[in-house]
Amino acid sequence: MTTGSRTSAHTRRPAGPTVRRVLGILGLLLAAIGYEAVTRAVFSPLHVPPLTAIAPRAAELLTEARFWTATGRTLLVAAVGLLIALVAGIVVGFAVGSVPWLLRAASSTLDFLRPVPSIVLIPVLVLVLDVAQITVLLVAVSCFWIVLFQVLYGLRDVDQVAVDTARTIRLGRLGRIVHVTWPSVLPYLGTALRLIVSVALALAITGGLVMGAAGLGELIWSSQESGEFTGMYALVLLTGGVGIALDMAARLAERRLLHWHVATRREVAAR
Amino acid sequence: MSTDDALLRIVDLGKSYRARERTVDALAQVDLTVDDGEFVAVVGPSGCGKTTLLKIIAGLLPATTGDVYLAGRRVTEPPADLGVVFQEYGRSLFAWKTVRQNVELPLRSQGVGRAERRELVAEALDAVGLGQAADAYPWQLSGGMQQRVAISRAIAYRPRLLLMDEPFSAVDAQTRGDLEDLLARLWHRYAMTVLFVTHDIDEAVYLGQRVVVLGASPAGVIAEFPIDLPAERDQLGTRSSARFGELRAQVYAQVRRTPHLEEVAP
Amino acid sequence: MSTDDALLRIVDLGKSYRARERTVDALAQVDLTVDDGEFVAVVGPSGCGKTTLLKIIAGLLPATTGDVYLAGRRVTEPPADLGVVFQEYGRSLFAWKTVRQNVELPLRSQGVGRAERRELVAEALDAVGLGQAADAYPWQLSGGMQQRVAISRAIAYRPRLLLMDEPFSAVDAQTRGDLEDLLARLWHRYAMTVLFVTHDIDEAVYLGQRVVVLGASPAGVIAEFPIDLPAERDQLGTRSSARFGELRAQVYAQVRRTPHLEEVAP
Amino acid sequence: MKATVVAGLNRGARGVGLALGLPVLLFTAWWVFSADSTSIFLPPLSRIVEAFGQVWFSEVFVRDVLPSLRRLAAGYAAALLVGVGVGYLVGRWSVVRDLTSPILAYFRVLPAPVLIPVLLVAVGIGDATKLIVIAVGAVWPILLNTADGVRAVDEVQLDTAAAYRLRAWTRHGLILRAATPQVFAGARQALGISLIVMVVSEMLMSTDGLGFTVIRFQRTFAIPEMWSGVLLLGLLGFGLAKVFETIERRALRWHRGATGREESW
Amino acid sequence: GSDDDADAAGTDDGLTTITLASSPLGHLAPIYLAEDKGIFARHGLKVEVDTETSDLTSVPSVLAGKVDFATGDLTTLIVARTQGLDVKAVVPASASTGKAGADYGALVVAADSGITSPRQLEGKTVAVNILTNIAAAAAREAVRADGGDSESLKLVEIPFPQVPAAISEGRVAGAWVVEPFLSAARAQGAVPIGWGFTDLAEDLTVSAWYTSGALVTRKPEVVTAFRTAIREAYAYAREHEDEVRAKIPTFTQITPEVAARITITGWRDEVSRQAAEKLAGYARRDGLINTTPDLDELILP
Ligand SMILES: Nc1ncnc2c1ncn2[C@@H]1O[C@H](COP(=O)(O)OP(=O)(O)OP(=O)(O)O)[C@@H](O)[C@H]1O
Ligand SMILES: Nc1ncnc2c1ncn2[C@@H]1O[C@H](COP(=O)(O)OP(=O)(O)OP(=O)(O)O)[C@@H](O)[C@H]1O
Ligand SMILES: [Mg+2]
Ligand SMILES: [Mg+2]
Repeated sequence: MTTGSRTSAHTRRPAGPTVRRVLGILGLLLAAIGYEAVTRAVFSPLHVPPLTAIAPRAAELLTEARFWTATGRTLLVAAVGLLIALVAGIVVGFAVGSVPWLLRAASSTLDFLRPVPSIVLIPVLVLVLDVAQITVLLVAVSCFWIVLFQVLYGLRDVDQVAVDTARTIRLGRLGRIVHVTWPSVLPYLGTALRLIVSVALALAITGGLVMGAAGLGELIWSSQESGEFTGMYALVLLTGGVGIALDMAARLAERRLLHWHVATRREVAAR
Repeated sequence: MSTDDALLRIVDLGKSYRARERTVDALAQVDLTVDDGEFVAVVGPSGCGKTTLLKIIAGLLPATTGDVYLAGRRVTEPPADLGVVFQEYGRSLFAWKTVRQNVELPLRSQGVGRAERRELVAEALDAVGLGQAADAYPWQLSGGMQQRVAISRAIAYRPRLLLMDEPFSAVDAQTRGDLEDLLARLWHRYAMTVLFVTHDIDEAVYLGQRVVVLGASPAGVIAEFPIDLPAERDQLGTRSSARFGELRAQVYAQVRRTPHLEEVAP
Repeated sequence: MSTDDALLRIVDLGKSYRARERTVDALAQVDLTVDDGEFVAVVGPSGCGKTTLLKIIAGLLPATTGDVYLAGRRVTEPPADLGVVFQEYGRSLFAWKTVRQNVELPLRSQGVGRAERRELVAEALDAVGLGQAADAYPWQLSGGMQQRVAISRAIAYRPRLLLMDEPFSAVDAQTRGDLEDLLARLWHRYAMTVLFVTHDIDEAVYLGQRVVVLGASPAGVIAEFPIDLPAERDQLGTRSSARFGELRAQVYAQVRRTPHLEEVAP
Repeated sequence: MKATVVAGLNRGARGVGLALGLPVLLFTAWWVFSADSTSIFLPPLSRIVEAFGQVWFSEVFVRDVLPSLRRLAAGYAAALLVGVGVGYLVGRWSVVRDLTSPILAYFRVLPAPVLIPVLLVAVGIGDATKLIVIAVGAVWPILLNTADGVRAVDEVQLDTAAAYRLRAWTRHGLILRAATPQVFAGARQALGISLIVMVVSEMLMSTDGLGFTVIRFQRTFAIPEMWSGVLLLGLLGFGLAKVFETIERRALRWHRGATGREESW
Repeated sequence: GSDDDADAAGTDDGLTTITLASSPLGHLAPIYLAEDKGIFARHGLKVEVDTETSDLTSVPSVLAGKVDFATGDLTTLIVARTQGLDVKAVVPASASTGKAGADYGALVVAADSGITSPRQLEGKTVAVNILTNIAAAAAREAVRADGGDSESLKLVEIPFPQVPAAISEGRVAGAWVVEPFLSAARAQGAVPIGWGFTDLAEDLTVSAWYTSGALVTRKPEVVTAFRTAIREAYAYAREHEDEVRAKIPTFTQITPEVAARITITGWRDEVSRQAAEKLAGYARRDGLINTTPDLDELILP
């Protein structure tokens, strides 16, 4: 019998950061190959160009100033809208969610307003706002709902024993939020953050697509409108790249803020 | 309210939990008075309503009938200067705060200054043997250690009324003895009023000035035993004294009389 | 592997928890052998590594060094025919299932037929005094009741190896005695092997064929006491016997020698 | 005891009052402030309500609203299925998560209008495309919430399921069930989103549908009618939310209980 | 971009600044050329083009005075007018070339579809870019002019860029398409079979520059100056088509090669009244409007 020096992994062992990144790249590679195969096998390259055609064009775009200007504008619009939504969603969410009668009073109105598509109201909005502002509003409204509902659901997941503890040590309403409900809701907000980062980007682009607001969306629109499909797909590819970068940032933020959370600590701590 | 010595008056308290599947009358006609500075130990069969009683006293749960008065005021929300050690000690710790931060929190909300706070926390953690673990997070601790964090949080605070729900259930015998003595010392020194739920009858007799026995569900107070042991108690001496044995036997006999597991045969 | 009577062999086991803030060596060089059908009680100071040891034996946690062999096979995942009562009994119950469904769950997974299952569950619930609460949800129960549900789930299953982590910590003295006897009877009847972590040294001596004492962290086995009390034990007789007193004192003395709360003075 | 019943009735009445109070207030305000609006794009509410009656209490309801609701239901169901399924895989196995997270992030940022051309080529111009657009729009909140919910399942519960060697499917079921509070958060998000995406999906390649009709009103400057469509969408959203809540209330009762929120009196 | 209120403001150099809103499409080429050649300046105007706009936003923007002029297709303008929106068509922005067989918009089918004339599309699915604009009328008119039942077409909305794909993948039987997608579709094997623009009218106005009635009342001289300048620009463009082709790639993504190949839109000086009547008829039949519009109110004399 050998006295084992080090037992081998016998429960699922989460990957380290390097392995994780390699896996991510592997995933992208697989998707790329899949896409290439499908486009070649099924579609005409004129309609849906294969990656081998898109990638060089994308590389070209990366050297063009107008791409970076457009990306900058889109990111700015997305960021402003997202920040507004985050602040408003959190404030309203905590206000409404931690006062039971307020929640009951507001929920019917919220349910009513939630499905109103801002896109339908653009002709009305254009009376008072310019296109960039409307795009910010579009982003902000959509993200607001997401943040709001995640906060409301997060608040319902707060353990009553923790709340009771906070009450017995007589934390005020604000103290209770800061020390107890906010951290408890944070995991739900982490999910919200990853959702809204992509929603914000997608809607900032949609603003360009349907209203001609300057930025990536407008570039995509005009490529499309000019029959420049390779260019359009190259832009979409790069947009996705921006999305991946933002998601990585969001995941990093989540890992730091939620290091104490079960989900994170299972991944990080257990070695 | 009369202005006698009573800190806590529980009058005709009743509590029913109603749900679709089952309705439970947890408490019925509980009457209890606790003097200011008194140490009352509460024992009773599992599921009789001890936790329920404590939560109502703490103002965390509305009673179905009856009232609780603390210092003459009806309790409708958690009163000031209250310390609670919950039976679910694990869930009462904040996973996002370190042990130190957990213990510090009530002090912060009381506005205790930084330096004093640090000292109080260090003292309270040392007292429960967790000086080394101050920077750990609760989920990095063993069950017993978590429970000690909860105790430490409650005592760092030096509350006027301390409610403890089986606070030593997860620690070993030796530590338990040490913590009992710690609690007794603190109670003496800071003139706290303590309501202490335990399953250990020895412990109840060892610590309490009075032992209150709750009956089976719906629980009411079925017996009270004043404990006339000398104020200064110590683990070896007190526990081996004849009077301790007598009292212990009395309480035990009373507890035995209440119905428990109806049939214990697989 | 040698083919002696050993069901469980723990060889040079070590476990360190590593995290950014602190590294804890919980177990170091633990060697222990448990025979088939043996009842081993484990005691040790709070935070020494008992729970860690149990989790490693159950195949739920990887060891840092050393190995665990069950019936000659290295444990890398939870073995078959294992019953566990977790220290965190509350969290081990599934909140969306009734008490009955919780107890039934392992049986269903084992493919026990409907009728037999129902019988086993009813029996196991009655045994722990929860026959009435079968349709309640765990969160409608008191702490002690929840713990009894967890016990009932483990025994309904009639495992070959039963790991219990302070399983009676939340029940009252009377019920505790009843459950001790229930466990002893079941162990006799079904020839289970039991590893039983407790903080109650009396309980360890009363139940165990052997009491294993773990030292302070990083824990190793610092002493083992064979309990040579007669196989048939009963609460009054056994506990008042002279031999029981002796053994109890021996274990106590050993436990006392290990460091606990370093300084217990606020 | 009688007092409790009265209190209960009171509470019920107050509940209804609370639920209706704010909407009534807002509508009154809208009515009053828009009463003498001359702006074509902001017509008086009275005009909108009138248009509402004319437009939606007609065969339009059958011709346009019902097909939309069908697509919505199918798209939402697909989003639920895929979102919970993939979300479970992603949440449960870190390898899957690491492998897929960049690619999922990539697809998340693609706006529906970019997707539609590809679908047009790949799937065609039938209902299937709209259904896919709705599903793609609604799937992300479900997927991410499921994944995060599954990741956050209590360790002791996982250990219990593992120690008792529960059957694989039982175990998956338990973990998913434990994650339902957050899965429902995602499903609720998706409900609102799917309604909006339904409208967007009907902007293109449609010949009927609620979204189609509303967009058509918008493009033909039938502004009161357009607003009446917005109103209808709001009412639909409200109705669906109520249905959802009823289901959720039952499915998550245990959760309210376990977190100490189940009402007892 | 434009300032919030672009109400034909005066500038230091004595020029009046006007804001034009249009998506960056080929029909802007003469405007940019005219700007280069100083045509607008000669008429006392300084032009700012706001390309951050779309069909969704331009009408409200014009009515609210946020921009002075914008382009819109004639059907949309007719519908707007009928709904009581005070829009005035000033001058065509793009027009049919008037040459059947060589127009910039056509009804196309797949080469292997066996369909050779618009009539054969009866009862089939045909794509148009937007159901509520001139494209629908053009598609129907092509069928009607060929003696078919124009009502029997099943119109479905597919954006122009997707038309070549939709045709060659057989998702639709036919499609109404304009340049540069007409060329693209033909390059991919689609064939034009009908010329709805010329069927509607020889001098069809497809889209027009329009403004608000308010501006016409308040600054009639600016409107007139704008119209005159545009007509001058068109005259120049007619003479210098190569310059137009060279201009297009500078503000669109259309490559110079494609720009050199495609059919350029026609430029006309007058908004076609006759075409407008036809379009109004289609708009009514398609249920876009339910009263007869007053075209005199719409078309600025
Ligand atoms: N949230 C609840 N919903 C319904 N019933 C409940 C709830 N909480 C407690 N009960 C019931 O009330 C009774 C008393 O419970 P309680 O927790 O007060 O007992 P306890 O004396 O603290 O028991 P233990 O010693 O086991 O902790 C039990 O029968 C329990 O089932
Ligand atoms: N997840 C974890 N991360 C880091 N450290 C841990 C973790 N779990 C346990 N420990 C540490 O390992 C040591 C042993 O813990 P364990 O839970 O095994 O103790 P125990 O003997 O069961 O104690 P108790 O009697 O209090 O339950 C403790 O010092 C604890 O802080
Ligand atoms: Mg209790
Ligand atoms: Mg333990």
